[in-house]
Amino acid sequence: MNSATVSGGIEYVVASYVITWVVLGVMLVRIVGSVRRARAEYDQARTGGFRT
Amino acid sequence: MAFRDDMRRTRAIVWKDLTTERRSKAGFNSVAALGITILVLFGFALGPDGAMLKAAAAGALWLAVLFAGVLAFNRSYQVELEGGALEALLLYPGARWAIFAGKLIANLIFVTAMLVIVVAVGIVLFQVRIPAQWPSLIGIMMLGVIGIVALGTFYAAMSSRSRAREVLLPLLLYPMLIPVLLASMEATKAFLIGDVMNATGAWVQMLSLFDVIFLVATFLAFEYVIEV
Amino acid sequence: MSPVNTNAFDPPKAGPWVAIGWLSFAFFVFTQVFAVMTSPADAMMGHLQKMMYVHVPAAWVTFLAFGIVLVASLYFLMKEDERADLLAASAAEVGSLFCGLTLVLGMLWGRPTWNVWWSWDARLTSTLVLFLIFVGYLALRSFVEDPQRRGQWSAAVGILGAINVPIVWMSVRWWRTLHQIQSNPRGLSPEYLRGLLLNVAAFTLLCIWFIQRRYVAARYERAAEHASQAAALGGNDE
Amino acid sequence: MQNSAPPLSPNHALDARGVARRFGARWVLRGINLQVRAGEMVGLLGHNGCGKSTFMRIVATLLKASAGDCFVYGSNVKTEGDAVRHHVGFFSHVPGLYDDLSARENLAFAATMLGFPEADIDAALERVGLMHVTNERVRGFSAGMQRRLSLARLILQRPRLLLLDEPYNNLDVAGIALMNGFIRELNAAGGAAIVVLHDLVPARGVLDRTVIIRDGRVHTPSAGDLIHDGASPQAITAAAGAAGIS
Repeated sequence: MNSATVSGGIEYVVASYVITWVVLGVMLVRIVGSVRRARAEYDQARTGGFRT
Repeated sequence: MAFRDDMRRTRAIVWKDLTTERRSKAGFNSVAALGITILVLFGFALGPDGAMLKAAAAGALWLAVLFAGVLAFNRSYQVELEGGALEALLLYPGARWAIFAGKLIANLIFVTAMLVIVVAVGIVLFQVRIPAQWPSLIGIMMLGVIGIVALGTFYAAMSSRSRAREVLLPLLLYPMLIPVLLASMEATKAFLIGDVMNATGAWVQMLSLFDVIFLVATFLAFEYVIEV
Repeated sequence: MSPVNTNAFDPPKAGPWVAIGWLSFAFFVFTQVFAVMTSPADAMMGHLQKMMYVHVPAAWVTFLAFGIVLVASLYFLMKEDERADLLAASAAEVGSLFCGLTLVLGMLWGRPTWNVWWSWDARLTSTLVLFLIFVGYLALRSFVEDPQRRGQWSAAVGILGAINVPIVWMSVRWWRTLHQIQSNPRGLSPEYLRGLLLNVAAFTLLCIWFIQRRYVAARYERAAEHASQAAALGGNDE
Repeated sequence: MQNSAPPLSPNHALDARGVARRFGARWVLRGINLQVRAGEMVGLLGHNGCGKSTFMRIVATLLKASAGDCFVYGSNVKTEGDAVRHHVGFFSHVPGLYDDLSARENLAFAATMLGFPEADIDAALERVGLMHVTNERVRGFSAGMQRRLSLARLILQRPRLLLLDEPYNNLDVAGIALMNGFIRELNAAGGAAIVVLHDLVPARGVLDRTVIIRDGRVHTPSAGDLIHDGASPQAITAAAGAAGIS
């Protein structure tokens, strides 16, 4: 905290970007998947398909 | 006078809660014993060093009150759930806040009684010197208890009627209580080991402010929580 | 006379949301690359400054999401429109993920700067408390089946939680001030500000898009439940 | 869904329009339409899980309907709960008593909550035959005694709309007579009652009409399965069978 400059630490920068992108990517995949699933479920229910 | 009717209902609920609690003495005794046990455990965690114990006494006291109090909050609705008494309670006419006020006051008395025991034991165990301004300390403790009980009574209304009530109440309640606990601990600490920062007044003001905010919020929201 | 609100049973309306999703992601990639490429190494923090372009936007959208939970919860209690409850739940789910991300990024930033993974400063601590409130909110939802009860209870928890966040921040800051380890935030020079604002905009778009998709999924689930009921028991006089 | 028209008249004890309720994905009530006039005694029949109890809880303001409107003496159950609770007395499956209070204390608590004088408590206890245990804790009571104590609370309250959910459970012959006497008394005073039953026999001579609930709706009986009061148990069983109630 008192150090005048922080020279290194590039690995922390890389890590934070990697984590951010991975988290957002996983969110994207999961959310798109959940919309697809729910939509398919709805279509099936509407056409009278049996659902447990 | 609708307000007077509701006050009468509040008194009836307080009387009813305290009477049932008094008749099952095991309830209060075990909750108080748990509070003491937690203090003892804190003693072991902090070591036998007197100065260390004194420094941590305020925090340990409040956490013991909190952990034991959580049991009291769930118990307070447990009485209502046995035999469907809550159903009958909700069927009586009158404002919903009267029910909350009744439960809150009963819990307040219950937790205060427990606090007296826990503090008495804590003073001995943690080698605390009773400060000269002890009446103010009692005031601070009451402010802290009001905050804890208001939120505890509110969240227990939900958790006690859901699955997994043992986990849910602490999970919902503890994060909400952080400001109240922080202010209570710091103010108590300032009294017990000396007010180095001269900040007690500010903590007490904050604590009062939190109490007012949370009391207003819980009173307003209780209707939505107890109905349905 | 409360008009009956059964809107939540209809399937959600279609919109250009797939296109908006692609655009949001493209914009996000652009702003990230742009900000990293254009910002010079900071005099004091070196390259660590670049973490600002993920950390600050993530923190911002966390609070945005919780703001949506607050507004949707209030709306639900006033109007009893189940769609508001579903929106609040979607915002809470997305918000909790961004909140977790913010915490991890905060720790990654704290380690090289302060040499500790965690410092009990007001922002970090209140973000952690916010995360715990999110977790409690979502746990409550998963433990209550009845939608009416779940809606009212989680709305109450959401509103009180939202009230609590500034209070936590205030009390932790005051607590830290007493212990004299508060770091002084510096003003931000304009060369960084542009990249930051662009990234905040991109994160906001992404967050809203995520919440919207999650909400659409929840609406489809509702509509599916309703449709399967109608199919199984032969018509419903809704 | 019907438009939410104004209530028929404040004299209608109950006016339910399209009352529906779901639990999770399951619609337990799918639109109940039921009007009960003041002074009318209505029985509700239906097999287990058909939504009778759910409907009663909605009328008693203990549950919120997912859809539809319901009025008790002109007050909306959803938005004017307090007014409705002044009229409604609910006798449910659960006794709703405090185990650690005595019989008298339970009634005293109820009287305070209801805003009625405690002076009537002794009369109510006398009437349900619990005078010998007034100061004993409810914890030691049998199920039947607890039912009688719950009935004493209703006697204190004298509601204008009585909701009885399987009231004869755990009651002996004397208890059933007591219950029927109380229902008739309220009826004579102009009150209405809705009684959920799985067996019509104990309620003979009490009900004006019987409504069958099936699949969460009021089942309109055809001429063949009309149940009229005073029918023989065999006829009732046959009619119930025809209506799909086992």
